Amino acid sequence: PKEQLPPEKPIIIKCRSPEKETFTCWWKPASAGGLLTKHTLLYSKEGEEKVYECPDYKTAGPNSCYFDKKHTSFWTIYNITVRATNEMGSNVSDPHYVDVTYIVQPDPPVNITLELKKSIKRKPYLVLTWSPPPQADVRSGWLTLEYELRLKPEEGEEWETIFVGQQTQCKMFSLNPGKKYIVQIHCKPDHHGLWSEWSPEMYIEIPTDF
Amino acid sequence: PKEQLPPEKPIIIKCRSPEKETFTCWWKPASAGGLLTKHTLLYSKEGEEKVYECPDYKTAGPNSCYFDKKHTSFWTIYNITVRATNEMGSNVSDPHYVDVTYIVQPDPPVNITLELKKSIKRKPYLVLTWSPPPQADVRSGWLTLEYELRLKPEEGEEWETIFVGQQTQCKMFSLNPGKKYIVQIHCKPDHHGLWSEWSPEMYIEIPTDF
Amino acid sequence: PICPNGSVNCQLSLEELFDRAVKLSHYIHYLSSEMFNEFDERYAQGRGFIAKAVNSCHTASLTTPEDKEQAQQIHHEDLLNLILGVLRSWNDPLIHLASEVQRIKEAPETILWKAVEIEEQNKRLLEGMEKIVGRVHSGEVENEIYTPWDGLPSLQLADEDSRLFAFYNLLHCLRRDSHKIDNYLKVLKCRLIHDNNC
Repeated sequence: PKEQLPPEKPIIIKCRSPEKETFTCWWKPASAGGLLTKHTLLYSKEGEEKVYECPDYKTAGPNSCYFDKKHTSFWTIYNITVRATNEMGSNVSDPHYVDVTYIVQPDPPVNITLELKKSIKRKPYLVLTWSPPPQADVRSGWLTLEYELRLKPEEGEEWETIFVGQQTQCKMFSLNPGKKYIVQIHCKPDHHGLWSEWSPEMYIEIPTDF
Repeated sequence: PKEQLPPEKPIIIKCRSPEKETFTCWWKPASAGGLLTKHTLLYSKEGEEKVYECPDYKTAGPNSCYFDKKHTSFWTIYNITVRATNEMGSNVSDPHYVDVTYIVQPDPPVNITLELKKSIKRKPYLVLTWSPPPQADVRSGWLTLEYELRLKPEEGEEWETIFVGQQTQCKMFSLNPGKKYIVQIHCKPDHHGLWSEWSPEMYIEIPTDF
Repeated sequence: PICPNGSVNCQLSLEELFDRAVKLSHYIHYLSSEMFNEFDERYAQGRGFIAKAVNSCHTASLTTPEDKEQAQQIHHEDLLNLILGVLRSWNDPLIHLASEVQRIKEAPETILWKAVEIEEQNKRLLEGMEKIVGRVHSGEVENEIYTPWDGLPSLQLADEDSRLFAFYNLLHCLRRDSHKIDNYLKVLKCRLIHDNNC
């Protein structure tokens, strides 16, 4: 029969917070040689000896731990480990240090709209507007977002990225009339944190008389 | 001869603080039917019965009262009235309730400079920088200022305003090459107070190869 | 990366703690100010509440700095303790405000949501301030400064005018005290972290 071994070392993949109020960690289960293996997430907070167990293994799906508001503090660094145990023994992951402020990854911006602006004195130009992701928008002032958009001709290879800071609109002058473009936007908390996923691709066609 | 009457009711026009350390109130003198009329500003402070007289009628010019640092308290409601007196009698203005926290109107920002930044990876962009008004002590943290800039093409009508928060610089990307723009900046205390006047108009020309 | 050399003195710096405290105090005051303005516009116009709301905050007995000089001269440990005292003194009233405000006739959702959000964030800021004081305090933590609040009955008065004034006064005091906390934290941050060169 196959040799029965204690589980290998589990790996903590990442931890993310969508709105600086809660956060979730995911791990890659340890391969366990066919034996039933149980995973336990344990954590301690900086300057404290006490060790706590994951408050909620369910909400965020398999191999995950969800920390709700009550269990989320952004005044401390979490030292997180995952232990895999089967009948032959157990193995603990490397510690994963988490500072909630640094793992904020908002959802993408929404309500992207495009408007062609014609004005007497000036060349016509395009104005792209969008809204912050709903969860972040509710906390305006608490979560300040920055935006970056990218566009490229439909059949083009190279994206052109434009950083627009905290504005939720962007004027575009130098686009080729009659051409089709793909536009996407993503956002990030102003100081620390990670870029959201890109918004779904949006197709825009520049009128020939542009 | 013209009928001699007691003065009408004087009116307190406004009170302002330029740097959240002192403040000044101005009043519209009561019309006094040609008789010599004396104005007296009286005030009491929240939590005190005592009534005080204006500490300085001179520094801020006619029909004004200047409260220096020693006479200026924050988070305290001043109850201010102005009494007009002539030989026929006197009249008192309506009470003017003031908390100096909410009447801070700074001077405009200064030292506005513009720099064209070329970078390998990104499109060239413009960086506008400025300094807080000299009178405002932002270094100690007692006063925190927020800035907003506006710009428009030289012959354009419509200003575009950009709120930049507490930063004293702004990166501008989507500008029209070869175009001349007018830029102005103003500032306001964070949370409460009034926007300063706009800084003098500054002209910038975007290089054609921008 | 966070904690490059493992858990050896792996903790948030005082600067990081102050950055977060200031961002939070700024947000709490922004909400308190918005809530006061919304209530004032909707329920207090023409009732002359401002004249009555004089010297009636339950935290008035805490002697807090009233100008720049006082704020700069006070020792940072005393100012931190004062901030803690004001925050603690608001724990109780904020719990009741969040529940009582639901009973105001046609209270708009925006006021209701802010009352709950402020209560939560105030607790969070208190947690952070206790951490900062723990870091900064040299000696024994002094006796806890705290002023009790006995305003619940006035929020439940039958007479509408009196009840609305009680809410007005509480929101006026919350706006004032949250602004003090935000201002003092910005002064302390500039003093302790940036050597008065913000």
